[in-house]
Amino acid sequence: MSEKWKKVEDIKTPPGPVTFTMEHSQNGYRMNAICYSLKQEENRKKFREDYEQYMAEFGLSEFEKDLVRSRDWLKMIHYGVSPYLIGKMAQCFDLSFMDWGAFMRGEQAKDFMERNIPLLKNYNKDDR
Amino acid sequence: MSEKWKKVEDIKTPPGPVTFTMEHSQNGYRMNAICYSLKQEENRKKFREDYEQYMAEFGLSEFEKDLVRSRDWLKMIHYGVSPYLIGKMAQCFDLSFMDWGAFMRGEQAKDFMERNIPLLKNYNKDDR
Amino acid sequence: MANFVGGICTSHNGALMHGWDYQLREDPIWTPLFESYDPVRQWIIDKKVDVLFFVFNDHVSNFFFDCYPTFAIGIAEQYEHADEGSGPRDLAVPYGDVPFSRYMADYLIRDEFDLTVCQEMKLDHGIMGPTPYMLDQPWPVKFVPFCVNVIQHPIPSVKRCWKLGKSIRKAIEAYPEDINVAVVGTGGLSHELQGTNFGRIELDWDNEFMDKFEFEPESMLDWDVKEFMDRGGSESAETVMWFAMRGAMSKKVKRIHRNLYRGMLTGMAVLVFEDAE
Amino acid sequence: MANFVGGICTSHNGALMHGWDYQLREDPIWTPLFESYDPVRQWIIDKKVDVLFFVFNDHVSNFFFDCYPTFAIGIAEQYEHADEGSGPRDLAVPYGDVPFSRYMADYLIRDEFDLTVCQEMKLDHGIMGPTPYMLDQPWPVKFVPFCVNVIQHPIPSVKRCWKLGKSIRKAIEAYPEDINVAVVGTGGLSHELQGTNFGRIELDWDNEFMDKFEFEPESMLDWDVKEFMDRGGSESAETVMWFAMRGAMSKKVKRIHRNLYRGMLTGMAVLVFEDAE
Ligand SMILES: [Fe+3]
Ligand SMILES: [Fe+3]
Repeated sequence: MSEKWKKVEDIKTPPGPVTFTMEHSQNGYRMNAICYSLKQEENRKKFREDYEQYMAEFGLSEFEKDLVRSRDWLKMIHYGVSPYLIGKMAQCFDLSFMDWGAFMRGEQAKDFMERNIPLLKNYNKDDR
Repeated sequence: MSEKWKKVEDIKTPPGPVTFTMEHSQNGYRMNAICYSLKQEENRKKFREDYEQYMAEFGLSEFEKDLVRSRDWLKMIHYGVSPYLIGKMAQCFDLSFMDWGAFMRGEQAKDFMERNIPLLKNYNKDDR
Repeated sequence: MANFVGGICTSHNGALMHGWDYQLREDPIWTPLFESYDPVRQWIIDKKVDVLFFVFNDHVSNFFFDCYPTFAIGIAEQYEHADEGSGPRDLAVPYGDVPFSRYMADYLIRDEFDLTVCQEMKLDHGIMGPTPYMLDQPWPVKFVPFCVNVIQHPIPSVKRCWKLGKSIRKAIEAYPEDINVAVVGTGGLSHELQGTNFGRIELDWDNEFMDKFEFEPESMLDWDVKEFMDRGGSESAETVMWFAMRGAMSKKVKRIHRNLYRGMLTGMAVLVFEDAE
Repeated sequence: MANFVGGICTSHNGALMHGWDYQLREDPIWTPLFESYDPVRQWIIDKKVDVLFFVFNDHVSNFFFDCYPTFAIGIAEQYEHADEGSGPRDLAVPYGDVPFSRYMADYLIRDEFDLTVCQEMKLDHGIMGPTPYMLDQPWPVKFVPFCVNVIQHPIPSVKRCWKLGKSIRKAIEAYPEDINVAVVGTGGLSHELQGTNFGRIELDWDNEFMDKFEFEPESMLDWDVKEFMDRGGSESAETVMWFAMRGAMSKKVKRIHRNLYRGMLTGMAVLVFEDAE
């Protein structure tokens, strides 16, 4: 998979859902690993302070570093990063789950939420 | 299980085989963990240099420390230490697999081996 | 002998963590969600439940892809709370029932389920999302966490989880101690987190699914997981875990409670069933 | 389509590591043991084997009891050698066949085997004991390691491993690439390492077992693991792994090779079968 892409721009992002398979998992392994390391507060602190340094210490490839630098969460999903792990990294960039999710839709979290908040309610047959 | 035993001497060692069950595994968990840590050379080095210090850093209970100090490998087996993990610790006391194994039989490795070496050969129907 | 008292299914998600940790019950948007769990809490009290057997999934909080189990059971004395980004949550310690969980692991392995047996497991919102809504603290029950891979495909099929449920039921009823056990399936319902349709929710399907799940679960046993993902979004694959609960129950069930709430990213449902037969 | 060429069973133990690492072929005590693997090496060459699918067990070298899988498959590009006390051994790097191992994991999970999927796995003497005897280096084949818990009881039953073998066989024959695959079961035969009978060996049972294993394996499918442990010592529980190999084969087999050697602590056997039907 990774060989298909020389540059982050090469990662295709067709519309629709992505199913995270073993193949994705293997392709995105090191990216997933760096995100997974952020489940520890001390690592989050280091990452927040200097993520370039953190990536270098983690031994990411230039391609992978560019993928982080790009903050292109949609490409990361297509590359093979698990959404739960993306969440851990996005948080260290002060982005909420909604922020990076709305990014994949091509919109701002604020707009997505404003549209959805009025819909938050029970939705049983009797409630309608 | 552990509550049955206040002192190492209390561990019963009836003759015959021991089957390592989940219950053994949970009972011997911390003992197994300290042995497992010895799969790394740096830890083996530390253990060899000062195993009292190593046990203290590992946070073993006094009972568990006594169990290590006792070098009573048969009691360890009955307590819930895996034979494969015992091997890793015994090695750090310069004891071979045969040494701690023969100990369980109540004999010296040398005697066990001398008795067995002449038997080492093919044992097919035609070979007899 | 142990007594199987019934089953619970519930969604789990980050919103449930948020709503609890910020104590949003009085916020009118959150009130119906909190209230939807009140009958569950009461039922657990009424039934004098001793142990909840949770069929849930981890969100790469405890397990990593170096070694990712399809089915993993916890047999520990107590569990830690996972750090999902803001430190471990301020919730009561979940205690296990060691002899019972060991017994369940033993029974299920002998019944040809290839379990990974865990003496340590950190629990994330897959269990701890909904639990504070349906249980007071300190927790009045013991926990058995049974973790299912629903993240790295292929995941276990609906039918495999259904069979698991049947085996769980048999196991509970053969347990020699006099305890009350309920089975909880977590996850779902509709949601999609990966790709351009992030935030997709399918509430009509969620209601239809809950009807089928109650009255004719067997009609879905041969469905590929993809069928659920097509209908309810990529992450509704989690629904397979509900089938472990349903498989543990009788063909006909008595519905004690059911609610569907439209969350920001998830169709959030909660169900309580007892055997009808 | 992939071609199933046959099966190998072999003991694994520390002695095999020792004999290889000290290059003891010329030592008259060791010569028959080394020679017993020569026909295996030749068979692997003759059959142009591309991949060996190893059903083996880890000896707490890679997995620990915090999280102990019943069945774990490796899908990695390459594997490291475990450090079993004297540093990693000086052996060639074992490479995996990534697409094939991924395919096998996928197939087996869909066929209701609840695998733990591993992207990293350190291999110990459970595989690397016998391999240098039966393969030249650098290894002329790719490795798929399939790890079975035979250490922390309950372990999977004979029947479960037999069914696993059947599924492995179906999977291999449905694989779209033109590769030659053999299945290897490791472990056994008689030995006992825990307790006062350390060193117990039962050679007559080992020969009887190999007869039954060849001609009437199904007569043992309902045996409890304990039956093997009673007959062959506590660690002969490992024999369940042989049944994955046997289950992958036809009812009648053609025996290519068979040998039993009396080791210091283990009845050490090696077998090669092809389908007879
Ligand atoms: Fe989830
Ligand atoms: Fe072994």
